[in-house]
Amino acid sequence: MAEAARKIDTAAALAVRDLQAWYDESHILHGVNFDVAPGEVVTLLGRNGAGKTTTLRAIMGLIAKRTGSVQFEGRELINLPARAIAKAGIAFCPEERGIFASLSVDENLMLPPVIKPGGLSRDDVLTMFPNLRERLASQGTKLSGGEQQMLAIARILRTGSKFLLLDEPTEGLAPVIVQQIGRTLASLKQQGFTIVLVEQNFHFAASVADRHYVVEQGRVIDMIPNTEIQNNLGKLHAYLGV
Amino acid sequence: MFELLGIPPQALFGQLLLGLINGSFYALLSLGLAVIFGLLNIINFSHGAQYMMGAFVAWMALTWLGIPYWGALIIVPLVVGASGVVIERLMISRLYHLDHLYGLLLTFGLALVIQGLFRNGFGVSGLPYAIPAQLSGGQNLGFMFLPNYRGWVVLASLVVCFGTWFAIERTRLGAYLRAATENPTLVGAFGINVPRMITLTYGFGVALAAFAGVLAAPIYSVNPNMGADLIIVVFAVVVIGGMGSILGAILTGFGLGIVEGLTKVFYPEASSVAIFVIMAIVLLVKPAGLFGRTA
Amino acid sequence: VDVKLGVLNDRSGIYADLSGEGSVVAARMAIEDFDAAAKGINVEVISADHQNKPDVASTIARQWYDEEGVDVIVDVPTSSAALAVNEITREKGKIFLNSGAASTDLTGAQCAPGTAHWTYDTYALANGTGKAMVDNGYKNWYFLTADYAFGHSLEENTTKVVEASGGTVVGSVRHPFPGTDFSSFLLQAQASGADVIGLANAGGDTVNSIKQAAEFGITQAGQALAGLLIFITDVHALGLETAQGLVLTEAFYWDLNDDTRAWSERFSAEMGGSKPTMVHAGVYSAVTHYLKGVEASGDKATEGVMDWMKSNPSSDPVFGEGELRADGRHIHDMYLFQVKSPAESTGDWDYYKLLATIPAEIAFRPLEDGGCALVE
Amino acid sequence: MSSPDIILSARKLTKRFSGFTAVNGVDLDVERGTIHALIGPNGAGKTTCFNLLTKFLQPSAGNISFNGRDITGLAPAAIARLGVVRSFQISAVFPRMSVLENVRIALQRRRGDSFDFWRNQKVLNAYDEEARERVEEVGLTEFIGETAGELSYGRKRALEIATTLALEPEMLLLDEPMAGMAQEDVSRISALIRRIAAKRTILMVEHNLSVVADLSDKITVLARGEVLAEGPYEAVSKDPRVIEAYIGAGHG
Amino acid sequence: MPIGTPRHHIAIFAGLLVLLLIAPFVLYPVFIMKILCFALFASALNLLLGFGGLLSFGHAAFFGSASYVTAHAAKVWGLTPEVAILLGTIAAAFLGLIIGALAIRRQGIYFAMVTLAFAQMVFFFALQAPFTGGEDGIQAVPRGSLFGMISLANDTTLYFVVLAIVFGGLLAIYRIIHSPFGQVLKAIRDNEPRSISLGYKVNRYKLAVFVMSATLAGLAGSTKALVFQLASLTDVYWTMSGEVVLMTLLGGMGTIFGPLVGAAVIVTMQNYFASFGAWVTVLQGTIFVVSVMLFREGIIGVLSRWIRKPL
Ligand SMILES: Nc1ncnc2c1ncn2[C@@H]1O[C@H](COP(=O)(O)OP(=O)(O)OP(=O)(O)O)[C@@H](O)[C@H]1O
Ligand SMILES: Nc1ncnc2c1ncn2[C@@H]1O[C@H](COP(=O)(O)OP(=O)(O)OP(=O)(O)O)[C@@H](O)[C@H]1O
Ligand SMILES: [Mg+2]
Ligand SMILES: [Mg+2]
Repeated sequence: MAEAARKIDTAAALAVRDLQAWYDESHILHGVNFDVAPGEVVTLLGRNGAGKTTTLRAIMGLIAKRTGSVQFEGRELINLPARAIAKAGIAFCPEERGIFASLSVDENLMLPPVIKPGGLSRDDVLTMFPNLRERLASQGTKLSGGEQQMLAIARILRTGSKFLLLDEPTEGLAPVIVQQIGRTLASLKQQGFTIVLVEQNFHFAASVADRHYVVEQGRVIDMIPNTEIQNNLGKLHAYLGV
Repeated sequence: MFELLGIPPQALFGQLLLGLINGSFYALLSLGLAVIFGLLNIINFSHGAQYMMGAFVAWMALTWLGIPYWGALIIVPLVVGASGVVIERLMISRLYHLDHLYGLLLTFGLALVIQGLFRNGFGVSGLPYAIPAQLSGGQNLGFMFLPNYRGWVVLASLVVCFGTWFAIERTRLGAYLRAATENPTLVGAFGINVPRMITLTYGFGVALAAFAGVLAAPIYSVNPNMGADLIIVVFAVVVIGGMGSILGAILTGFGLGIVEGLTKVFYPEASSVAIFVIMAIVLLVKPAGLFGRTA
Repeated sequence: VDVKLGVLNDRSGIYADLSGEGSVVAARMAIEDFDAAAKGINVEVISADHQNKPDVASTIARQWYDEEGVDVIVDVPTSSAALAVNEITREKGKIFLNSGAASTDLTGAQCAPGTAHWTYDTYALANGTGKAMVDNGYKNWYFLTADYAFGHSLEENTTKVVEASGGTVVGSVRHPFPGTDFSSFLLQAQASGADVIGLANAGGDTVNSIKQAAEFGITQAGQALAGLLIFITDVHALGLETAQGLVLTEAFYWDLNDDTRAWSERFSAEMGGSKPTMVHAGVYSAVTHYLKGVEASGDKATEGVMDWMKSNPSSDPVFGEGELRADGRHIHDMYLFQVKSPAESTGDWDYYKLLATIPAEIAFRPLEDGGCALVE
Repeated sequence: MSSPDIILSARKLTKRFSGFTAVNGVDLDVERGTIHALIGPNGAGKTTCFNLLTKFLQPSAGNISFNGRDITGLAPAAIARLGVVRSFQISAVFPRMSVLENVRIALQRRRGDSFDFWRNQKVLNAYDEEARERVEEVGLTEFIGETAGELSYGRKRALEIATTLALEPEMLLLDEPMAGMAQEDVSRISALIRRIAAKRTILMVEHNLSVVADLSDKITVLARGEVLAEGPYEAVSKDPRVIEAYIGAGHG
Repeated sequence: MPIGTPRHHIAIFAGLLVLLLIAPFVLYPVFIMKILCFALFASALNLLLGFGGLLSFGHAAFFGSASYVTAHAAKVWGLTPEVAILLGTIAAAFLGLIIGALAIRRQGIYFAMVTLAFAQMVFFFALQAPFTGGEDGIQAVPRGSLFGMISLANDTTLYFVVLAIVFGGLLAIYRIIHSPFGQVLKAIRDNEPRSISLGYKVNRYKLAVFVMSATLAGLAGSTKALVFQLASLTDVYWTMSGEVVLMTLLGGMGTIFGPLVGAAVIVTMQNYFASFGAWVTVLQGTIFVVSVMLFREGIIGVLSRWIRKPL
């Protein structure tokens, strides 16, 4: 019993094997492989159209046609519907933010149901993003672009899910806020959250992540630990043009 | 005694009250339509047919099973609502990713089928359904004779409307529903069983139509065309109120009942166009309807 | 002789019960009873739904005459559809035996050589009910009128009759067509203090008006209701509780005499228990007379058959003796009925008591008043 | 000293949404032939300013002039015709048209309004050559026949810029042109913007400070709907208020 | 890839023309004329719906009012058929201009509802106005003689006139769709704010296409009035608006030939089911349901996907 528990403990929080995905006829992911250890922050880096978003969506069960294996805490997710994956404890913040126009800011914030205890409270979240507090009653999509991004992140922190998939969370945010999100991610990491981050802002990525996976044409082609980033700048330049 | 435009005030009172009673039906029907239309983005053309089914099932329950009016008021919405659930599961659920028009086309077809079947089964002259004994008779209000049953219709409709409004606007369920209208995939990714929720909502909207049908059975002719005549007007009510606005549908339903009642007195020929004139004006002045949220 | 007969009527709308399949059955019964086959007349019957739309009716009629070789079209309720078929029939030189429609235009301004209008019309209804009611002391009238040409003409016809018989019309209100709720109009009618509320509407509108009049206690308060176009199927739908006391005019009632009872018995057997309406009876009567005409003239040429039909009296078990006038109007006795109370009724479909018989000569519009060009 | 040549200017520009003032008495002068950046924290009112300048929103108060002409009363399409063209913060392409068609629809604007419904659309082939060039400029040649809706996010942005440029506007308003763009594209689009700025005036909103530093001649910092600071990057970026409200301590 | 008229479109139009030239000698001409009129009507709606992205739920107003005007002109004023048709079409265009100017200010489903509202008003006008003959309609409209010379009483003669009108209308629609104007429409349907920001006066385009669609719907209605010698309330009733939307959807909206097929299927269905009595509506409804479930893109839409070519 104890041994089994330890085995799961040591296993990756998320193990993605040979993940393939299609939009209608077009084959986008051609076998993505990567692992995320519990409590780790990893990024997916890559050019536009490399398939980063698609990878997150496929993990989350949002792409109808997908094959391969996605193991989350030892459990296979590949054939589950999105809602079951959410209930398993993965929270997703989409690239296009997905703020609901027919809901107020507050309703947007309170929308995702709490999956597990231990999430942030409404007050915690509002302290983290003071902009939102002033605008709680307005219609969700009346927020500025950056405010919408904050709201999108804020609402999934409430759910108690400890595993976050964030698709370009700093896009369109002012530098102060980006820094604040950086601190938030660091503190989440401290609290034991595991995070997969898709980022274009390489500096930001380097400041928060433990490891970086490089995605190209629907495959993971390299992994660079954050500690070795200085030694690999040449490679990164070739991959990303940084 | 003073008169208003040639109508004694007491008669006017009576007419206002009648308008309110008719408004109850508009409100109930447009509420069901607004729930389905506003929350699920389905233009439910079979709403009228489902209202008609409500009346017919009540008749069948009474005639074949001996279930009285009061039982029917509970059972019929459940039965017809269940048929709605089946329709949603088997057919409508496959159309969500398409343009709204397809939902309209499907429900239009369903309405034809349902009406046709009832016509074949029961003819078109209509069937009698008596007012329940407890509610027969009426009150002499001085300015008019108010049948007890009509009073009950207003009451029942107010209660149901308010309950629905509360459930949708003031609870989380409502927020889920509204969010699911916009982006069901994302709501699903939050761990909510969107398909089931949508199915039940459709069933509920249909049950509201059926409830209105049971209420209508004793006073309007129970016949297969009873819904078809009403559906366009009810659409107009929903549009004037603002699509997706529950409160809008309710208030506009009652309000237009009254306005229509007044036109019936002052310019009866125009009473059925009045709603459309109002609709055109409202839409030109307030595009999202009286209570609608602007997108 | 091969004759093709097309029954064109409403099979899915508001007139489906009073015409519909029953008219096909009635036509078949007429052919059977006439023993057409034995007399060398092969009759084929086809039928279609005109959905109460003139354009559908005219399309089908055209196609029947042009393509299907139909010789005679029967029934056609709904005045607008009937007028459309009337025009096509005139153009194609065929025969049209109308039973279901009410418009007096068929034998008036629009009369056509091949058209016979068999059962009733707005004049006969207005005349029967209007005159009889006034004679019985119901002098002050208020009309609840469906706001379209048919309702207007019904109101107008009845007004003439009422005034000619010494009554007065104290007011009228026009309701949208079709309507659902009539309570507002009924209260206006009540407030007028009239003796009679004349229902110048049809079908579901009439049924709803009567139902709601009962609900609002209009009849209990002493006003009478007069249905100007109401069929036994409507009474059946209303139930006697609601419809009792209503006065109306019809050309036929199944329980009039032994002949009608026997014929209706056979009809019911084929129609799952429903009794025939006057429209069904009219189809039977018209087809019977038509077949006699074909037999007599030895072929189906329109002119010959129509001549024979117009110059020989008709006789059958449903309408008894009758006559087809030069303008195409078939005249026969009409009857004024009152709907029984539930206590008076002894069984299913026992709905009417006879108040008066209106003799054929005075039941219909005089020949010279119609303005039909065929009348010289 | 000759007074600077102002192409677009706004005076006391104000926008109130029910009970909330998003833009409050903003004065803005954009000098011809420069790249002018509008920066500020999220919700400062930058996009709202853009919407006001292009009349996608009706100002509550204030006026706008372009080339010395008051344009406060004009409709959005009319402003675009004058040569002031904007891009959108949330990417705006014609999703069911191909990349080429997207660009061509902008080029077609030069024919004036195309109400010529009787003419064969073949006349539009005349624009293909130029459309290709525009697509090439933003590096989308590979995707030229693809349906725009299926492009990845970053490529949609690139396409949008190509479309905007195709109008050859006198002045461009770019709302976060680099948002969501991969690093290599950022450099390419920066270069592109610099190139086109030679002949035009650009007003742009951008959160990528290195881009702003690199490109802009002048910066206006908005905060809470008001102008907080104005000047060249070096000056603005040292302003303590700007650092506090926008840049943050951790940067640089 | 330069744009031009695809070969297969030319081939289909040519094939269609040949078929239609032979058709009256094989099939009942009046029946084909009905299909032709509705094909034009549905194509006119499709121009607005499929290519302008605007769902009008009140197109019966144009179809019907044109048909009344033509019927009245031919019967009461005794005008020749071409003048009567012209007048009807102009009336529809004019009505389209008025309704369109008000309706295009609103979008999506609201647009649909405004058009429905105006159409209901036209309907009530038709029900009440003295010249329309109420629910009897205008009957026995003379077909007259074309230019006062060629009598149209003969179905076959009339057929070729109708064919010319309808085919001309269809070609006009084809050209509108494939014109520079059509390209702008496509862009507006795809992303309206973006079109505005490119400097297009979106509302003028919408109004223009609305009026064109109304005009062509009117042309269909006028022609129909002559063919059936009848203008009736059915033509202006909302179910007519619904029916034509159904035709378009069933055939495939946004396709070129879909509305033709949709019209043919539905008109044929109505014709053949007329003898099924009370089961007509059930059958019709079932067919709609089945086709929505199985051919969502419409008959031609599915076909076009199979052969991977726009149809
Ligand atoms: N809905 C869709 N249908 C078809 N193809 C799509 C769709 N969405 C994305 N694609 C294609 O899938 C590929 C991967 O897209 P994806 O969005 O995953 O890229 P990404 O790495 O997230 O890029 P970006 O940095 O631009 O967001 C791209 O080539 C894109 O064109
Ligand atoms: N239509 C509207 N109704 C109400 N409030 C609005 C509306 N549009 C914008 N706002 C509010 O006005 C403020 C300014 O918004 P704006 O979009 O201009 O910000 P921004 O500076 O572009 O921010 P970001 O950098 O995040 O895009 C925000 O607080 C926003 O919530
Ligand atoms: Mg992405
Ligand atoms: Mg912004």
